Amino acid sequence: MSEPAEPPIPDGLLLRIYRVAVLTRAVDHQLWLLSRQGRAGFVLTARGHEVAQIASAAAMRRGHDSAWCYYRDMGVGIALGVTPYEILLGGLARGADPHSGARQLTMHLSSPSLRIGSISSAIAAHIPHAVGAAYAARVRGEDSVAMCWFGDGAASEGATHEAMNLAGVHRLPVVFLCENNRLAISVPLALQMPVERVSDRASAYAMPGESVDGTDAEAVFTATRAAVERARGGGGPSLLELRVPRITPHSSQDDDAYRSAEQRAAAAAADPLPRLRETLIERGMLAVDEDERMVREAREQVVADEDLALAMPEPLPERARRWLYAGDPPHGGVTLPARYANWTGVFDG
Amino acid sequence: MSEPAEPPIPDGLLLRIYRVAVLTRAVDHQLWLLSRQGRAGFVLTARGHEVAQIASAAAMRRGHDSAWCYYRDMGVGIALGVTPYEILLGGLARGADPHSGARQLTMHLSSPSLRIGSISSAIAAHIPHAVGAAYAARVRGEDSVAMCWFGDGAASEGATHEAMNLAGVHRLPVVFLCENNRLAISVPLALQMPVERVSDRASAYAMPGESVDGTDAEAVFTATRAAVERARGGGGPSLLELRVPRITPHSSQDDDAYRSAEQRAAAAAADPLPRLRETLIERGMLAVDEDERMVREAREQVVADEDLALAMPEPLPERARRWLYAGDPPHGGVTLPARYANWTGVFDG
Amino acid sequence: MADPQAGRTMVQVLHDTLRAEMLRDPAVVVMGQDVGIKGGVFKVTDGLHAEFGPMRVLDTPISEIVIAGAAIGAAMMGLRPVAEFQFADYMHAAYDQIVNQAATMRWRSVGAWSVPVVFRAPSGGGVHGGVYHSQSIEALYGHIPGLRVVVPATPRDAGGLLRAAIRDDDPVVFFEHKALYRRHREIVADDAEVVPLGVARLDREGGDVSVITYGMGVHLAREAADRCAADGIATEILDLRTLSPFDREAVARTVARTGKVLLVHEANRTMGPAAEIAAFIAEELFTDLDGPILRIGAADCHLPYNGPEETAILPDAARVEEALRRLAAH
Amino acid sequence: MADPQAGRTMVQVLHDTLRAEMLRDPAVVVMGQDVGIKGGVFKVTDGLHAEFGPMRVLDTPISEIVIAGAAIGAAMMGLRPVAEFQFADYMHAAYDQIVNQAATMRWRSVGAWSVPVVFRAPSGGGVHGGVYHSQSIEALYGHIPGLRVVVPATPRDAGGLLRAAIRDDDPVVFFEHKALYRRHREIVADDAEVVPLGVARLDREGGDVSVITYGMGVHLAREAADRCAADGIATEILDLRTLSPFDREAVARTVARTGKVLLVHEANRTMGPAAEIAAFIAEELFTDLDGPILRIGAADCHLPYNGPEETAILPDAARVEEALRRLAAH
Ligand SMILES: Cc1ncc(C[n+]2csc(CCOP(=O)(O)OP(=O)(O)O)c2C)c(N)n1
Ligand SMILES: Cc1ncc(C[n+]2csc(CCOP(=O)(O)OP(=O)(O)O)c2C)c(N)n1
Ligand SMILES: [Mg+2]
Ligand SMILES: [Mg+2]
Repeated sequence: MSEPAEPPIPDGLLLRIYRVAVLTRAVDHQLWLLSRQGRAGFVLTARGHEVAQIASAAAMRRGHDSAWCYYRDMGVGIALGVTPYEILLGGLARGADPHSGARQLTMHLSSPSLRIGSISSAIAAHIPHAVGAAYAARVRGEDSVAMCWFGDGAASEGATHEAMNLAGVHRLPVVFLCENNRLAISVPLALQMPVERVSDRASAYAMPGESVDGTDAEAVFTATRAAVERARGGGGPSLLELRVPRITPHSSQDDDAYRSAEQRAAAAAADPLPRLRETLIERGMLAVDEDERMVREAREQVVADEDLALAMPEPLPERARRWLYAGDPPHGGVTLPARYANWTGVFDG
Repeated sequence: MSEPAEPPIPDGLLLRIYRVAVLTRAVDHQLWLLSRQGRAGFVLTARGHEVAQIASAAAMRRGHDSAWCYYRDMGVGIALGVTPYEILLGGLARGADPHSGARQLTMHLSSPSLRIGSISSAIAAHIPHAVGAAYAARVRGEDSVAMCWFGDGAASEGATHEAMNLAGVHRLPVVFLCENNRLAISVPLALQMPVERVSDRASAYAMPGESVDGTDAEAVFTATRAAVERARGGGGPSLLELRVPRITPHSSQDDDAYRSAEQRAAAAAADPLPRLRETLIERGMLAVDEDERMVREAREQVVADEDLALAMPEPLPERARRWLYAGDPPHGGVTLPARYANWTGVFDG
Repeated sequence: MADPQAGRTMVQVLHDTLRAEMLRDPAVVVMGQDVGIKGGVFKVTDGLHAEFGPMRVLDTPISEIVIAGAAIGAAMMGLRPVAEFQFADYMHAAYDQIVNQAATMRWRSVGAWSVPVVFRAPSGGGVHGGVYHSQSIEALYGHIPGLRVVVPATPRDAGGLLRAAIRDDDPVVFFEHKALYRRHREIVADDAEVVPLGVARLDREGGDVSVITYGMGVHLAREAADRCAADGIATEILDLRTLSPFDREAVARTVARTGKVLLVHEANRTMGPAAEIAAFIAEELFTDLDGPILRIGAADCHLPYNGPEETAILPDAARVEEALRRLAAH
Repeated sequence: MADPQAGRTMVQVLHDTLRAEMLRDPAVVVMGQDVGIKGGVFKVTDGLHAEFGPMRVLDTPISEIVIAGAAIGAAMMGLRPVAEFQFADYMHAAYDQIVNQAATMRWRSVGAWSVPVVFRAPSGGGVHGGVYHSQSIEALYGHIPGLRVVVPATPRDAGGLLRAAIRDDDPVVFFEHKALYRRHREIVADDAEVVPLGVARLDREGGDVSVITYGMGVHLAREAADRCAADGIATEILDLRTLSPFDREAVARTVARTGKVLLVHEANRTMGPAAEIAAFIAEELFTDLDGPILRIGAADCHLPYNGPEETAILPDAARVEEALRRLAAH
């Protein structure tokens, strides 16, 4: 599916992907701790999916292409410029959370300015929205692409079929990205679908399908870039399967008892972060001490963000019914710590 | 997909298919007239689909395999043993209609004894039912196959995807039969799906898919028999596309103005009845005068049934809420005219 | 489309309103089954496909989920989609999108995202449409915060309310009674009138009994009120027009005036919209009441194709009249 | 599963009932997401997969339409499926199957087909579950003829009602409040008790004010009633248990006794189930009334993850108490 003369990966991109992945991992880790401490509620993690998320998001035009994500997509959010501080505001149920005012569970991002659609916990419900966004781009004559991430579990929903079909009929500019970790909570892939690869479904919608190792940042970026540019150029939708491990239990409330110790170990062993680090070190793009500093700083940054977030007030009860309908005064938004002034995620500042 | 040593088509089957098709056509014609006269309501026709319907139903074990049909499937119903009299009772809104007591629109069959599921006007809603029936057969250890007919329009529904996927996962004994007339009311196939053949979707569910000329009785029967026997033998589901013309407008209330005169003429020219008649005559299985008599008798039979039906009373208003819940006295059922005493449709008496 | 002097039917006014809004605002698009080439099974979108092209008037596959869902996503990206369901009975497949997505979007994003979609559907029975072409399902949306639910009774209101719905920044569920599509003609003088959502219309003044109703119920009430007038019973008819949020002040005014209330709708009686109005009155206007609050709705049953059973289930003017007389005598 | 002397939680009783029914009748099957290997996210089906095998305890894909739809088809072919939705909030996707198919099947086939399916789902808020793990959606099914809607308040009723639902020949929508799953223990002596559908339970007798409620509301009412008792206010609590059809006689009896009615539920107030009960009383029991009919429900809003807003929206015992005192003083 790749173009004959494929452009090279932009300079420094792999390192930026890694940096965002390290930061994502740090937030993820902190939220998990907070939920274990009972200070954050139900927590879902990105662990194992981050590199696939960030490397695919890196193929977007930030703020121009739209992002339709699911609850596991912290990597997509941070790659696009969401800050750990905002995510912690949400997880800690602070009113200033600009994504949902802590109305939604942790990690349910939403940002019109970054063109991130509001994440819904309802599996696959956002896939039609992505197609609608692509349709709107067509009607408005914009060259924006709708990027749509979802899990393997979402592939079995009727909504997914209807959405992919409509995108196929009108060759709408959508890229469907399935983060296939072969589990829907406890249900293994073989009980979810009779095909081996979600990308095997692409031909049913007359779109190109490709299965990519989702722990390989370069492969993910390259495949996604090709799909994005095809969509932008009028070539229609694509379906990419990103094969990833789910390293944690499904959520902070799941015991993972349905997986054998070997299965869990295999998932942990497929962690994309060490892999990317090694590549970078091998290629001389990252020094070991630089890496250690990066990891340490990410942790410190997240802890600092947590402290700031904890100091913020909870939502006022009087606010509960605000924004049911148009006309209410706007949510105050968030005042970001100064260090995020130029934060543009995985993108060149 | 056909077996290496395929058994021959049973003796006399083609003639039986033709006989049922002629009868179906006569009922269809009569209902259309009745709706034009304002004596029947909204009428949907089978015209052009009959041979595909009857030839595929002929591959079933009658009363053992279950049938999940849609509103156009008069041919399936009559093939299984539904009588024109019953259909006219429904169309003429007579209370004795055993299928729905004239609660449903014309042609919404239902018969537990023939294992015909109650037809719903809601497109594709019955497809999950067929899969559930196949699942029940698995649980109960029965070797019954669920047969599921639907239009090309139904292929775009989420329900269809979920149902086919579940059937694929568990290799359930279902045969999916899409009567593809390339129109969903006015919406042409190209605006419904980006693939050329509905059977192209089969691989998404890891089942065999085949596209068959739905005006060729032998081809339909042979392909369906293979799929039914595969399902019965534990080989899992299949998806057959039966390519058929829609000879009439969508319904008695449709003007068909969205089709060109040429398109309508092409559909009429693809009528499967003359084709089957010619085959039978060519092969010496039918004489011209025999055919004329068959057509005439079918018409007479239907007119006689109409007279009988017209003499039956309308439902009593007091009955309106009966059978909302279990516990009501049973519907009286229907007393069939004597000529239907041994009527078994397309099956050998 | 029609001689304006002779008045226009509800279908014509809906058509003309859609067209005018599409001309006025390029963000307005129409999507649904058969809305394009065919112009809709009831002809509400007749000619729009030719005028505005196949993208702004999108013929969709039979895919209710993505009709609703794509409308939502498109609305978030700046369009104002009018999504048509061919029959209200088929909206159920899109229920998750409307209730879990459209209705929650603004609230769950603390005001950041808007979903200005109109979900239109022909509803209502009495046309021998059977189980799947007859339903009155407005209660299923009236219970959901974040939605508005509109049911016009007259051609003029249909136009004015649709115009308001399209311009509204929140999702609106808009039911059109198919038996009213062509039944009445009305001269709609002001072709730019916006009938505000949430405001009832006093259809008729009268001091004895109040009928609070909407949609087809307005016409049953008019007929019944005419018959009662002969015997000196003065009926007030309040047409709610918007069911959610409904006009509490207007309800309070009419209850204060008459103290006797009859609620009428074609939706099923149990847990229907009238239950809410009755409960509101019994809770907040109790001291104004001079008698029981009567309700008339369909007899908690699906609607059949055959006439005798359908007539038995649906409310009619005779039943409304009987209840009016009963209340008046109270 | 637990020490019977210590009593069992609602989850345990539900589990034990399912298991007993599966042992008793090979036609009973369970299907849903994670019901098998994992035993359900709330552990209601714990161990059943190992005991009855992967076909009778079917782990499904995330496909709500076919969970409902296959259950319907299987029921028509002789099974008695118990279809689990992981959260009530996700049932909306299956709305068409439940409302257009299950609810109409017997009626539209003049009694020929039965759909003995139980559609089970955990519902209710107060657990910081956010928009999609908190909904109380029973009204959306109570409006639909052909369905029964059940909401147990106690472990014992959960078992007895589930047993009745499984054996019932019609589709039953069965909501279990997730915050009640493990909150109370109850000694359920009779492990074969069938609590008949449609029959309310007098939870507490009292002559001053009636609280008519169900599910979580019963517990709010008990707490409020206890507090009021100190001041000599005798509260009667009627637990409806089945919302559709609800027990009109039991409602009439308690209204006749006290003349003062407070309706409580966690579902949204507007067009919620309480509206129906209030309307029924205002229409048919008007002369028994000694005051306005008060209603308490959620404040017509989606439920948030954060505590302060969630608490503000949900009904609580304090609000019930306040309303009880107001009515008693009337
Ligand atoms: C419509 C719907 N049904 C059920 C659920 C409950 N649920 C939450 S996450 C989940 C599994 C999702 O699996 P997948 O899509 O593969 O994503 P993953 O968590 O593996 O990344 C389920 C069933 C839901 N959120 N939405
Ligand atoms: C869920 C649903 N949506 C819409 C309709 C309205 N409708 C009735 S028939 C039809 C077209 C069906 O086309 P197809 O499935 O191809 O069958 P055909 O009539 O061509 O045989 C539509 C859209 C419906 N009945 N059900
Ligand atoms: Mg997964
Ligand atoms: Mg078709």
